[in-house]
Amino acid sequence: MTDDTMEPDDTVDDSTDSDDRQDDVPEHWKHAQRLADGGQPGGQADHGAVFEDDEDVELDRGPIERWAANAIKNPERTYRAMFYTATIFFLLTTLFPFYWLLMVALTPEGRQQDIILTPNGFNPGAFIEVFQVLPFHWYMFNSFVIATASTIIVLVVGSLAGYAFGRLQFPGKIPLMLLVLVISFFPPAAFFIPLNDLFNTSFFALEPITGDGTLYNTPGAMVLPLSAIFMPLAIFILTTFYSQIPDGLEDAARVEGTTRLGALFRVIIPLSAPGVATAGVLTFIAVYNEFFFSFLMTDGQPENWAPILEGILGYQGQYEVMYHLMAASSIIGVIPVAILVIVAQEKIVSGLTAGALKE
Amino acid sequence: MARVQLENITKRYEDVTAVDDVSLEIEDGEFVTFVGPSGCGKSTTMETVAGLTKPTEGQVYIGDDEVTNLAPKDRGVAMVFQNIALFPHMDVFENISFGLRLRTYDDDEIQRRVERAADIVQLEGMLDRMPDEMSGGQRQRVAIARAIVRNPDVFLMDEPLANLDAKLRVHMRTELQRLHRELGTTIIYVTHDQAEAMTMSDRIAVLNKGKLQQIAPPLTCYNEPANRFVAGFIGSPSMNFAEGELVGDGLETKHFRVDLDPADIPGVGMGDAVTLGIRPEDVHLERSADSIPDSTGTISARTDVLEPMGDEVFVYLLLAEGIERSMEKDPSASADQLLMSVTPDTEIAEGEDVNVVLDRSKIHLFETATGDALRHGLTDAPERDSDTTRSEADS
Amino acid sequence: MARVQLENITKRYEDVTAVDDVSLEIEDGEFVTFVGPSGCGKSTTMETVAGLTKPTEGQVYIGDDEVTNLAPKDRGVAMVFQNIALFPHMDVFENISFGLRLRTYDDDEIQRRVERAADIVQLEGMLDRMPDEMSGGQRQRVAIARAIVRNPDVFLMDEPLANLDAKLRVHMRTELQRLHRELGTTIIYVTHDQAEAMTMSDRIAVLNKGKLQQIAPPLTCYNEPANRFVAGFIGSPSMNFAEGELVGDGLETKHFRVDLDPADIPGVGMGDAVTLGIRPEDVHLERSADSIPDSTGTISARTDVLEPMGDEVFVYLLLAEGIERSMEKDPSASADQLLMSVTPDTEIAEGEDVNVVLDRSKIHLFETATGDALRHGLTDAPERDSDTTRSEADS
Amino acid sequence: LGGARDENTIVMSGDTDFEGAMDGEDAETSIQEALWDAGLDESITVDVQASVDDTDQRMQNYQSTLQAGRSPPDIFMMDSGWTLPFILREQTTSMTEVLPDDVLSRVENDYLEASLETARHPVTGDLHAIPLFPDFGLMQYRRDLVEDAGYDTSEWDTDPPTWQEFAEAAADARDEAGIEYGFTTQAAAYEGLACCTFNEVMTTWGGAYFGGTETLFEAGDRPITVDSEPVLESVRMMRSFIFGDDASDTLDGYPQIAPSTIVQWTEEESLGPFASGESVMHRNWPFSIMDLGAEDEFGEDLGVMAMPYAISPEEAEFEGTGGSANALGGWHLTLNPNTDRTEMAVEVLEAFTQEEVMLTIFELLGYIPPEVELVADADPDEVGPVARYGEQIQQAADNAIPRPVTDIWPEQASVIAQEINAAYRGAKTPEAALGDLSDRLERSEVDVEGQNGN
Amino acid sequence: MATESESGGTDSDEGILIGGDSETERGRSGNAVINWMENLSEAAYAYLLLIPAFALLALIAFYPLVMTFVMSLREDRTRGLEPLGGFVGVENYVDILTGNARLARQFMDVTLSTSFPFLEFGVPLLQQALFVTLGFAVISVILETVIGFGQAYVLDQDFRGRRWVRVAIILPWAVPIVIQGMIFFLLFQPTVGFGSDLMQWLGIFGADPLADSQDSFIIILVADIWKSAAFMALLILAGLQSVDRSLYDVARVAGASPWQRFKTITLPLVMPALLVAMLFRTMDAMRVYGLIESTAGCTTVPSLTCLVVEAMFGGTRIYATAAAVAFMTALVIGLIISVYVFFFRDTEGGLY
Ligand SMILES: Nc1ncnc2c1ncn2[C@@H]1O[C@H](COP(=O)(O)OP(=O)(O)OP(=O)(O)O)[C@@H](O)[C@H]1O
Ligand SMILES: Nc1ncnc2c1ncn2[C@@H]1O[C@H](COP(=O)(O)OP(=O)(O)OP(=O)(O)O)[C@@H](O)[C@H]1O
Ligand SMILES: [Mg+2]
Ligand SMILES: [Mg+2]
Repeated sequence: MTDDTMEPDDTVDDSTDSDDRQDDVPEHWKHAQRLADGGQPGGQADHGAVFEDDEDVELDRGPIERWAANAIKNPERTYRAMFYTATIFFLLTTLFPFYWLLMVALTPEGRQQDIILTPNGFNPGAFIEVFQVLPFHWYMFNSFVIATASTIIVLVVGSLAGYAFGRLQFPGKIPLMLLVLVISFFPPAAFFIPLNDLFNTSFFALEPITGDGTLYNTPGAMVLPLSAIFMPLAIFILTTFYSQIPDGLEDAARVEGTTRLGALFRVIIPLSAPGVATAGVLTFIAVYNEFFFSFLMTDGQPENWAPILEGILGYQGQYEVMYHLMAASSIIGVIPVAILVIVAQEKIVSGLTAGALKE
Repeated sequence: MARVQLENITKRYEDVTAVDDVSLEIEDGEFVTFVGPSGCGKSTTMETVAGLTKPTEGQVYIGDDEVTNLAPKDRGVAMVFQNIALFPHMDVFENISFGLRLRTYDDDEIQRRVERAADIVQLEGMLDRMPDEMSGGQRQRVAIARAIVRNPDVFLMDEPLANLDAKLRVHMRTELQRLHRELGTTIIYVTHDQAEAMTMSDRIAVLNKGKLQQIAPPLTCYNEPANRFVAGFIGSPSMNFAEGELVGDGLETKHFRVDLDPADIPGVGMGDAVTLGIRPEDVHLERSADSIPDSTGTISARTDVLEPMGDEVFVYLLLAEGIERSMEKDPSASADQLLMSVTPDTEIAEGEDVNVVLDRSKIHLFETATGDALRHGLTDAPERDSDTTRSEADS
Repeated sequence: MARVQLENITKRYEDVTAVDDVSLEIEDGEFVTFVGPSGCGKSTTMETVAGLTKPTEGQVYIGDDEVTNLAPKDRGVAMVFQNIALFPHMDVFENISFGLRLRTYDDDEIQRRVERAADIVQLEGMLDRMPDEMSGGQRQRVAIARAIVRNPDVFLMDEPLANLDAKLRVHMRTELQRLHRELGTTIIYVTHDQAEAMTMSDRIAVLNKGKLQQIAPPLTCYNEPANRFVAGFIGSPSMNFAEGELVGDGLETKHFRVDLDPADIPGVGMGDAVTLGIRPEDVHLERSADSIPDSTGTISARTDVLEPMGDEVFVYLLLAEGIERSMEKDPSASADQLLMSVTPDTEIAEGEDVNVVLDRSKIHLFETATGDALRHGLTDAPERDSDTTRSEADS
Repeated sequence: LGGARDENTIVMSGDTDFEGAMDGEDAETSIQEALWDAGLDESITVDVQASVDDTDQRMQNYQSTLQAGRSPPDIFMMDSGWTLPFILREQTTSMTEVLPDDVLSRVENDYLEASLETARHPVTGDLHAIPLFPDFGLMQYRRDLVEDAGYDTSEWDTDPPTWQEFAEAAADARDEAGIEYGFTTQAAAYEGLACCTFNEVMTTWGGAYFGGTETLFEAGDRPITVDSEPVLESVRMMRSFIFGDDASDTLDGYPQIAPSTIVQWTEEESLGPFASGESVMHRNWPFSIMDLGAEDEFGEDLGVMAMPYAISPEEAEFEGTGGSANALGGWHLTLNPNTDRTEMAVEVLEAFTQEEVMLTIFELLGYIPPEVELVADADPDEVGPVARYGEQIQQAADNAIPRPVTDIWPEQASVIAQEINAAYRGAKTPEAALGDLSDRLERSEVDVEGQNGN
Repeated sequence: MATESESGGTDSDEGILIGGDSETERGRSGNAVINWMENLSEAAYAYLLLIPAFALLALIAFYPLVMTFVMSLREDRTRGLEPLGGFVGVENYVDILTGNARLARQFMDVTLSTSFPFLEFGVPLLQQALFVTLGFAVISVILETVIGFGQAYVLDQDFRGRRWVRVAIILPWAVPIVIQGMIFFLLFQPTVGFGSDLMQWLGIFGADPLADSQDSFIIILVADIWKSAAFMALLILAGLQSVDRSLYDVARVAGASPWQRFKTITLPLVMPALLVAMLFRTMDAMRVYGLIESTAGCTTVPSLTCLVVEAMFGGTRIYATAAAVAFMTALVIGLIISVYVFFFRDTEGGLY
């Protein structure tokens, strides 16, 4: 990273100023240590050191006051301290449930009692058992395919719409946007009955593809409704980000010889990388984990494209729940998404180092 | 390779008319520079040619085709944008080759062309930098390279050299002229730099408030400005103006009078308000005015500020005593001020009382009310609409 | 109201050294202009002063305090950015008043100041426009207004006038000077415009490749450049250079020789390579050279291109017969070319054989190997390190 | 993408265990094999497809399948608790019409009557489902701990104690053993509370939702008796179990034995403490016997009995109540009316009515045969610990109390669960809760009155 | 591709400086479809781009909604093959609003009275779906926005290891709802997790949080915030990333403190993304269901979607009521969205 692409006073690995800081921090430390020892300067030499120290006026202050005084004098350090505190807080709060989930997974079956910070027993076998009890990898694969397909559809179709909404002026724009938004007003169940009928109706045209001509038990039965349901979010996200790209860049692309669509795909989308990646990740994850349609649009068989949810729920018996397997399977199930996030994050976060939107 | 014609182009934004009924024709292979005050509509006019802005009214022709509604990509134009508009997500090579990669050039060809273009703009060795790792001038050079790497019919360049230092600017100027000559491309150019406008253009189009004021070869604009606006705008420092009134045998301004025969000046008569214009270099110290064949009577003044520029010195003259020393260096702004330019070895000091004369052959007269030019030079009969081309105009 | 001092400032990016060990001191209230080729580190140096870039090495002082690690907001600086960087979500008024609104000014005061600033940059009536509704020059003026509306100790201006037309530029120049005088603010200025640099600055700092070449009053840089780089960089069109060798009683270049006593020139001896520099306006036609007290011997040449600029004409002279007509207009680039500047009324034509002389008092000598200046003017004893200030320098 | 299925395959929708047992570990002991042995055409294979085992989710799944008129599956495995709504919605095939008479009469005569009742069309009386297995709520306990506390449990196998005795034993055994709980059961606000755990307690107190057992399966015109005294008493008893008899709305003499968290427990959570030895008594379904009765768990120390009671049948105000009562659960097989393989599917169903098949299922999965008598005949070695408790199971079967399942039972069940749970927790007084419940049940009954005979 | 233009005459043997070819780019290039698209007016082009999205939405969303709406106007039939009876107009809606629907928990249970405060609640607010849902939406969205902003701000910084911190913060969003529910269900299951003990020790919770509406409400809030703050963070982060960094330079030189930079630059420039995030979070929160179902259950914390799902899949087939509740839910959400539109109508780039 280069220095001028970040804000030095908010960042932490700016080597130059941290070096400077190290020069004066130890002085304060000496103070603090002396005070901790009872505040008695221990000997002549030390005494001299105190007087040499131009901050000796602070000797009679408490550590907090001193910290506050330092904070005022050196706000960067305060920001940094706040930054670290916040980061650690967020890390703890987001990761703790995962840690706990791991503990649940490691606890042998039937002993899920009083799990606090350590598992009750240790049974890493759950992570293997997951695959023995059910073909969990198959469910994962199905979900992956469905999520990928939906994400592609949503991003492509949503990009076109987002471009129109975000960058073009036309009559009826606001009503049409609201119409898109209206979809998200309804609980998914509101779509279900007509769609269930529709997807179980046999269409002649589909016969060569799906065998019996219905979409049930095919990825289509999930990809279509899920694309439609997550489309409004994607359209709004993309609209927002596309509208922020300066006209000049699109103009430049068009003069260089792209078509209007070409400018969208070559300039606007890459420049909106954070937004597009975010829309993609949000859609992917949402579809990957979607509950309602995934559950009702297949018969739950992995060979019939049942998604990961069916897999996880498969560890839930009528009266007994294999919590350790559910926990293990969800940890495993989260991994692809985590990988996706890692891959996409460079785009999400730093696709464009210095802020994309300069002209 | 293409003539560009604008027919009654008007572009209105909500409450601003950016371009107001502009018609002009640019010949195939011609180099035309748009100049005018900031906000006068130069960029907007260019965008109309590029197809980025649809004119509210009027038609655009490139070559023999009407292109008013044609997409920019099909107009065969390349453009350097005033705001530079590099693609921030591409490195220099990708930025420059963007237009080529959209077409089916093979990689070697692209490589070759990009390298050549980078060479012209002196960006060798920076091809893998990202735009945000470059200085302002370097970015601007990338933008120029991006335009010249293609082979368009028409180049549109909106202040392409604004961020470059004088030396590089001269170099780029030469390169652009060479390109122009070799490719025969029509070039429309916007600049604020008088030297650029004067040296590069076949013709200069002067715009003001969205309206075309004059389109003519540079020296014509300089020597025979169509109106007071052009006279004041072209030339730096700008022309001195003195408003006056036609009297029996001359023009009477606040501080001096010039003899002339009102009958020589068509369209106005006795008592009409007429403005006199004289460029700083045509104001001479009386003591060194022997080389001027025909000069006006003496005007006495006191020197105010001296502004040495290296190769010349600007002398601000105060025409009336007792007025406060005005610091406004825009001579057209004050009737009591006269700007004179002298060579650096002239002996003159601040606060000195001097006598100056004007070179009659270089006096311009404008109708005060409309600003239209009435006459250029009081010596011979006026020779308006001269079509002298650049290389001959100095004879 | 604050002195600015840079001490051994170095700024390295991954593989580029943008600023290389620059030390300089700018007095309280001084107006210093940074000039140099594109990419030489001007903006980076400014950013170091502003606190936007932490120098890799070195210290920055403003007033009496070391501010190297101080946040920009605490340095009391205002800056006009080269890339303009207006806030897109604020209208002109909000953009200009941004810095004021951060502090506790009352609304009337803000209103008053903004109006004053808008007035200075001639943006009255545009206060409610959004940045994307403005032309390039208008945006730049907003950026200037945003800086001048505050009352900082130090102004940093990175090419603030690049997008303005000549006339407005002159106006802004005056306004900035007035501000400078009235507020006594220290100003650091970057420009590519020689006229700006010459007229506005107390001193000019010439940078090249991140290194400070010379910091001196404008005319000192012009008349007594510290080295060949400065000599070639300052002045437009730039100085002619001719490489030669010291012989017994003179300097012998490829096409002519100049008499001199090598003993007059400290540090070099017989047979050393020395470069002669002469500005275009110091090359004269022999026939009109009577006014020059001390000129060199006649040099015969043929005129190549004539470039009329309005108030002067550039004449490109070819010094040797038979060489191909070079179109390179950068006279320092070719040893066979000499650029001369004459007044427009000089009678000269393209392709004419002429005899020219050089003004000996204006000849500069540089050590070819290092580029360091050896002597300025061959007439009197060299008067180096002259400290003549601007207003007296032209005597 | 989905391909056409094999011509001779009958697809059954079932649970995961059933799916595993259908093909078996080795061919000898699979249900498939048993079906063939029982006379099913060898060319017909049965494919069990399990997706989720949670009963509510399975119901949703079947509902959308049947709503869309889809097949396969050809045969559904339906919870006896919600088969009836499907029957009323004509989403099942009448067994009376498709089964051969001999099979039909065998079923009608030999199967547990309480189970059959939940498989009949309430209006026509036709059989619309074949019970696969019944399930009974059973009281399981640590015989060792209770004995240690000085109680004689030998009687309990055949003659369950009263609630008071039970509670005292639980409390004493708990204190004696120094463990956490005396009794764990399910009292979360879910279907299981309405259908089963509360239903049991209420019935053993002589209470009823709808005035006795006659009117269980016909909504509309029937008395609502949830706010009657026996019902109130049963709620108070449960509150005593939770809070001790010093708290308000409790019964004197009934000690605190159950943790208050039972109000958020279902089967899984309540089983945990018992399985880990932290509870003396535990109410659950027979499935838990399989695990807990194993030698490496509690083995012979696991006692099982029918529900304790408070009031004898004779004293009970409502017909069919009082005495020990065990909630009836279990699953049925129904035939998808949309299938185009009715004949083959009927053959499969027929095979399921054969005793060998029932026994095989019992052996493999511990599912109690719908002809409960067979439990006694089973070989304990093959069947495992459940067989030890044949007597108690038989007794439970005799006292089985089905839930009043009708087309509106699901909505009534959640209302019941809510109000009872609220009363247990003390969020409402028992009177208020049961009064509200009575009102709300009334309203729902009225809603369907018009639809009768539809 | 480019067509040969009329030769310009000047591209003669002098050699073309840059290109080797004399082809020019002017004139229509590309195929007919592209040219047709290029020359559409802006509005026509916009409509063209909207066709795919609206085609998909029409088939998969609008068509079902119309069908469902028609459903809501008919009578419920719990018996027989046909799930719906005759048209009853708005009767189902009236039942819902008057607390007479055949639902375990009511949409709302409010009657007007003559005495102050003129409203009487039949059952506690937390047992009325409308208020539970509104309360949930308002509290969760506010907290998620604040926390999400905090997270995004952290993620926007440049520090060593930020890649992993990013993944960590985003990860909760990747957890399936059932698992999210399971985690918090188990955490607050007194025998398994320590959540209840902790909260009781803090004096926040009663004895059996998962059976208590208020405690469960808090659990669900916490669970939702844990997961969905990441959603906000992700979107806000994208917004932050799109801000031109040089604007911060300007602000810093102009003397803005970090807080002022945030207020005057970050916030307004991120506002469009933030609004989208809040808008969709609000709508999502208003439709909360899965989380409730997998922790405390719809009985304890009834939400609007709980009612829809229970009516549709609860076993008793009351599709018309389900449809009516769905439309009422949509109506409520629509009203809230209008509040957004109203308050943020002036925000640039917001709702346009
Ligand atoms: N972020 C960066 N990463 C790498 N190199 C950089 C970066 N920023 C600037 N540079 C390089 O540092 C050098 C000095 O840049 P600077 O912007 O100071 O030049 P400048 O003198 O302002 O030039 P100009 O007149 O063109 O604006 C240039 O060569 C530039 O390419
Ligand atoms: N989108 C817009 N909305 C409203 N007014 C606009 C818009 N774009 C430009 N204008 C106005 O139109 C006028 C002409 O703008 P244009 O950019 O053509 O000026 P210009 O001649 O290029 O000026 P400059 O030399 O400053 O770049 C200006 O007054 C400008 O404010
Ligand atoms: Mg412009
Ligand atoms: Mg710069």
